[in-house]
Amino acid sequence: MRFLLDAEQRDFARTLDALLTAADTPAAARAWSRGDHAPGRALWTRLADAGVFALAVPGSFDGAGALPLELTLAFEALGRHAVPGPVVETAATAVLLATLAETGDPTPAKTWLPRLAAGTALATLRAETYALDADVADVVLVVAGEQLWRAAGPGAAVASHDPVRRLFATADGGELLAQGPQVAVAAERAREWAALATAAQALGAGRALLERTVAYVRERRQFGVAVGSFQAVKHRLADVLIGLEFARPLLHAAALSLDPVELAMAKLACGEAGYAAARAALQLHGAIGYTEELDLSLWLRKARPLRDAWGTPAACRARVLRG
Amino acid sequence: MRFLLDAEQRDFARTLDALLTAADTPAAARAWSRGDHAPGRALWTRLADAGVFALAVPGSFDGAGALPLELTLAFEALGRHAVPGPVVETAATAVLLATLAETGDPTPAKTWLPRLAAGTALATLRAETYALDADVADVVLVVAGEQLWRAAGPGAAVASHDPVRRLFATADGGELLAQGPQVAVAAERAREWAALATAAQALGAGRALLERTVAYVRERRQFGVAVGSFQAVKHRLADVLIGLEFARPLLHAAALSLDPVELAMAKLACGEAGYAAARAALQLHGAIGYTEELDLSLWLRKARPLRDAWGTPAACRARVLRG
Amino acid sequence: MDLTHDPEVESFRAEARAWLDAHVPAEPLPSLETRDGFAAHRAWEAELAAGRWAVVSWPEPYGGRGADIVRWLVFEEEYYAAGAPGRVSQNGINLLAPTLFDHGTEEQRARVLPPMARGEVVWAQAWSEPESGSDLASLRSRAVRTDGGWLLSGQKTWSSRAAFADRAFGLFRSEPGLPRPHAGLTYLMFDLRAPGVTVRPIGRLDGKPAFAELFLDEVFVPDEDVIGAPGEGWRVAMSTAGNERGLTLRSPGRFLASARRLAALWESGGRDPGVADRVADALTGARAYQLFTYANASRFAAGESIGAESSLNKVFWSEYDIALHETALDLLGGREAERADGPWAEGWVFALAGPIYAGTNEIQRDIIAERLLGLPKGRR
Amino acid sequence: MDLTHDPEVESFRAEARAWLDAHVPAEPLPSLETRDGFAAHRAWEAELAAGRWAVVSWPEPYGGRGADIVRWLVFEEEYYAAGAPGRVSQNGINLLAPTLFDHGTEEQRARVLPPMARGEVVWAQAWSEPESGSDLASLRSRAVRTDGGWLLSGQKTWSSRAAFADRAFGLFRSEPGLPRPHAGLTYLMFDLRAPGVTVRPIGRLDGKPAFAELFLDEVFVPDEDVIGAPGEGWRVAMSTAGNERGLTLRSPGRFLASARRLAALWESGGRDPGVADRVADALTGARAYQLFTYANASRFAAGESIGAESSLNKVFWSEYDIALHETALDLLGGREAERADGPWAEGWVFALAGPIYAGTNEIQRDIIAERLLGLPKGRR
Repeated sequence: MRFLLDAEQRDFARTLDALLTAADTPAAARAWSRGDHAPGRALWTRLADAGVFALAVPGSFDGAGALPLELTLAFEALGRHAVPGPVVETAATAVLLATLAETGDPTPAKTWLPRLAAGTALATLRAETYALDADVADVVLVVAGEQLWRAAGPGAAVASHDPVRRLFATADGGELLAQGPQVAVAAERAREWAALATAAQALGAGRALLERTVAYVRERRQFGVAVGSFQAVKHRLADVLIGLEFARPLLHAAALSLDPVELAMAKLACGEAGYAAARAALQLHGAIGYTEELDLSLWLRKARPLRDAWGTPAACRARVLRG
Repeated sequence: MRFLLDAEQRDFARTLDALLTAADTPAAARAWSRGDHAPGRALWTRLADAGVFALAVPGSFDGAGALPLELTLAFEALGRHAVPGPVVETAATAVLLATLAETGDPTPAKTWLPRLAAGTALATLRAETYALDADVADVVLVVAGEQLWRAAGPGAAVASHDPVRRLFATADGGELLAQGPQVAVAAERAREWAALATAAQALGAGRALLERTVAYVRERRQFGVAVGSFQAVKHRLADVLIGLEFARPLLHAAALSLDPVELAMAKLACGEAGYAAARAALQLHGAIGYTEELDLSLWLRKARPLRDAWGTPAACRARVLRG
Repeated sequence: MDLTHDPEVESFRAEARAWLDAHVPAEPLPSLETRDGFAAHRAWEAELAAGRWAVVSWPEPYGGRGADIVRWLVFEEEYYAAGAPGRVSQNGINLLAPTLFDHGTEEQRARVLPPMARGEVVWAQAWSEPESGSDLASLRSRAVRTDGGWLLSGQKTWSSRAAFADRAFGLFRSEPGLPRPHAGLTYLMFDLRAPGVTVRPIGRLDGKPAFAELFLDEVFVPDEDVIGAPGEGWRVAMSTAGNERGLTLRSPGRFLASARRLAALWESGGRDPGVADRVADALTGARAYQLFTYANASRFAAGESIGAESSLNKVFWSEYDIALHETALDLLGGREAERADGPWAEGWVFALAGPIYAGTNEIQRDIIAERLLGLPKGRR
Repeated sequence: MDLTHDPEVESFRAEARAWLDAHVPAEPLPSLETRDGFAAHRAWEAELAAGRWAVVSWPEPYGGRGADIVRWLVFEEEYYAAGAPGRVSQNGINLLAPTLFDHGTEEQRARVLPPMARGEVVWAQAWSEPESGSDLASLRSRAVRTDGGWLLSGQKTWSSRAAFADRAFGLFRSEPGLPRPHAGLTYLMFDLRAPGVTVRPIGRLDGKPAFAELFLDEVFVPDEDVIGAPGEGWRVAMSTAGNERGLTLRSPGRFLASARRLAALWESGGRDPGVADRVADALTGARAYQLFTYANASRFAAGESIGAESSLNKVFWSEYDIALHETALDLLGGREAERADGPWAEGWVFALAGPIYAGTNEIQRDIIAERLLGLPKGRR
């Protein structure tokens, strides 16, 4: 038992964090929300070069083999830096197609997995109501019961609280890629990986919100003192840290086991901790936090969607109780 | 619309409060928990002289007529001063017998109501699992469906978190006083008055806990300053005050309407506010609050039983939602 | 003690309800924080004024009905129960008008109030400055004496509605360098289209320009637009702020209506038992807030003044409003809850600002602890 | 990264489980905070020691098994899963023993530890004083030099277990008047039955004498019962307090077992959907706390020291424990929940003390904000 990241994993996380810190991700996110995907695409390529999208792809399809723990490290960094685009859905699509290849037709996997791993293709997946960024994705998959479709088009756009997250009501139909019970099985596995990756993003977003708020309250002065010297401010931020620090081990354990109950616990804890961080960040920034002016808004608007996407707290709690 | 106490009501509350402040009620409560009922009985007589127990008794039975608003004022004072004994149950018994007298046999009312109003008799009532202070009460009633019994004996004693509240598992049977649908109707009305009186007690207990904690944190010094100057302490006590101040209007409205939904709202809000006050009082007193040494413990131990007795928060919320 | 309204109040209620039933737009107006929506809401103010329902609490000569607080509360209950539009003129009606009634001149009231009531002139507030949020007294914007008036210079921010409004009011430092920061401030009204005024809209979290930054460069304001005595601005602003405003900032009618809508959403979704407690708490909280407000209104009508108690009010409604909207989003469920165009979306974003503005809840809790509980001042 | 235990650890677990299955009393012992219960728990400590399960983390010569933190955590998981009795010797084992290992002499270890492990000598802690709760450094009790030892005088309070315990340990001011309050304190062990010691039991909220006041009047303590150098007491006490203790103060095994019992109670009561969320949160929180502890144990085993992180630990478990027991009481329902003799009653009363002792949660949050987040010190 050694419940600690090894040196290689720590290096991977550090490298990715440095890459993203240097890459002005907030500008890419803002551009993405305006429909300008070029900076986001460029970022995507660099993440692929760093190996991010190979983490959900088996070696037989030019991937690194399924490495869920490394995936959580990568997606915590993506969340911390507010990287735009269907990152979760691309990983989930890779899992879906790889699983189908094990049990049946490997053609879609052969077609797409190498490109997803290489970052030359973006994928999105409509397993619930909406598909994220369906207008940008190179392949849009729709799971309908035991049928897997490649959608004909993105479908109607729907506004999200987070303009960087662009939702589309993609319709069933298009090209039928597979059908039968193995589709439901593969979709379930894809959902589990999506939950894991979204939990990691939520945790990363929570960290970014905490770090930026700590920096702000140390600088911001009212009544002649730093706002961060008020005990009510200190205690609220202490609670944010507690939420994040007790969520992370659940995330890592879920990555190690991929057990559905542990995945539900991780998604629940990371999602709630991220949203609690957003509530505190908004309150402690005051009016300026309530605007688009600060980059902070990129994470504030993301926190609640990440809490709910790929497993609402209610759904996660129900899963925990089913045992 | 004048949602304010009138001068007479304010005087009544003030007088009662002065009477109880002078009467060393904590000593009477401690004696009561040791099984020495003499000081409590004496207090009971003085409360009866002040008119407290006549407030649930019709004029036709030597009462003041049913005055629910005055009753809430009186019971808030009883709660604030931790008056021991089956005060709620005595009022509820009066309502039960008076209601039966309207619809059927007036004999039990004739026998007991004048004595209850005069404070010469204590009554208790087992409508749920246990009867409070059944060994002291002069009459112990048991409601079992459509049957009303005068119990043969108190039954087995059961320890309560609040040693001043002495529970007894009174058995069905004894002398059958009434049966038929009117018993269920009368019992329901008695439950409503019990909920109202218990809510008032909880609110009064919450006030006492807040007042004593404010006084303590103003005196107690750590790190060279008054504990009450720490913002975390201030904000926690501010939240206690908010809870109490928004519960009181619900209590008064419920007394005016006796509407079941409003009674449920009042019991819910007063019970939760009283318990929140106890949690804060304990935390902010620190270790000394965790002991029997301070009179504070009289209220700390009472707050949760009052929250749950005659309508748990869950039961109250369900009633609110039934509309 | 009595919660039943007098017959006159009930007939007032009936009259309001009848008029609202006949006039409230069937379709919700476009968002108040957009140019089209602003215009639509301005037109609605004119329609309200035509029915003499725009400013019920004002005296009749100014277009009101001389309604007391109870009538005002009753009108608000009917207004929100009817699902009527938000009030684009609320800054003027709730913040500026009470100040004019207390401290303005007859000439100012005659000139300013009627067009305000008709929505012809929509007012924005200009209190905050970049360095003066909670610490309002540290204002830096200047008012410099000049022939027949004052020249305003400096920067204001969080000026709600200013993106589309006509005029604004606020405090300016007319006597710099006095020992107490509260001294030497003057309360002025100015035109947002006057020379020297630059309005920079600021996007809210949901991207809508709900407020703006104001850059003022020697903006001339005639003496007639000073309220109260120069240098007395703080007293002028605060005397109104504390009192009735604490009651009128958020009327219980809003939350009663929201709680009913929440309960309906819960019913229509099959009464999810996992959310039942929060729905029950929303119904209970709305009723508690209504009764708390009626109790304060009665005290107010009885001549008592409401001071720090309004801080209890502020903390309660602002945190209640967020909890209610979060419950609604949870009821809508994950993906529907993410829709920014959903029925509860704008209400949630709006609610998130509650604990921040009109005195942060941290400041309000300090006030409660120090002024209502008597805990030591100073250290925070 | 790896959560699976080595085979040796699993066989250690199996051995512990087998022994506990064979020895844990079928009926719960009477409450630890009563005279009979204390005696029964003392006998249980002897039984544990006979099986060499009393002090698994100690070196073998002292009756332990030299178990590392992971084995200790595994033992605790099995211990509480088996429903074994509370540990009457925990003050000595968790607070005094680590100090003796770090700062004691070989003679002291040989003399003090074995009887502690066998429950023959039960230790009480004597840290707090009436005026020194959170502000521990302001201690006033004195240790005055005398022939061959020290004379202790003053008053200690909140001495848990002291009502029935044999000996106590604490800090005393041996060099009064030094500028820094932390300086001039000495760490001493003393006999609760020595001449000059008066023990006044203090009733806990539920009336049980869970702790006591100690009045000391020139109580003689020989030099051999001083731990570390005279005057160095603060450093001696704190060096152990911060570190491993943060992990061992409340073992995850307790909460895993409690959460399972809570879930069983919920199941047996028909899975009330209104409480489901809180049960799910209890299960999730217990697992989170276990994993958080394993992560810190791994860091500790890797040679890192755990400082202010233990404040995260303290706040989490203490508030978790209260929430868990409140949920249980709500599941029992109103009148059953009021029973002080109910299955969850004593656990609830015990949990209520969590946020108060071992550093109040207010202090812990200050530490988290200042030392882990780097927020400004001082003002509170």
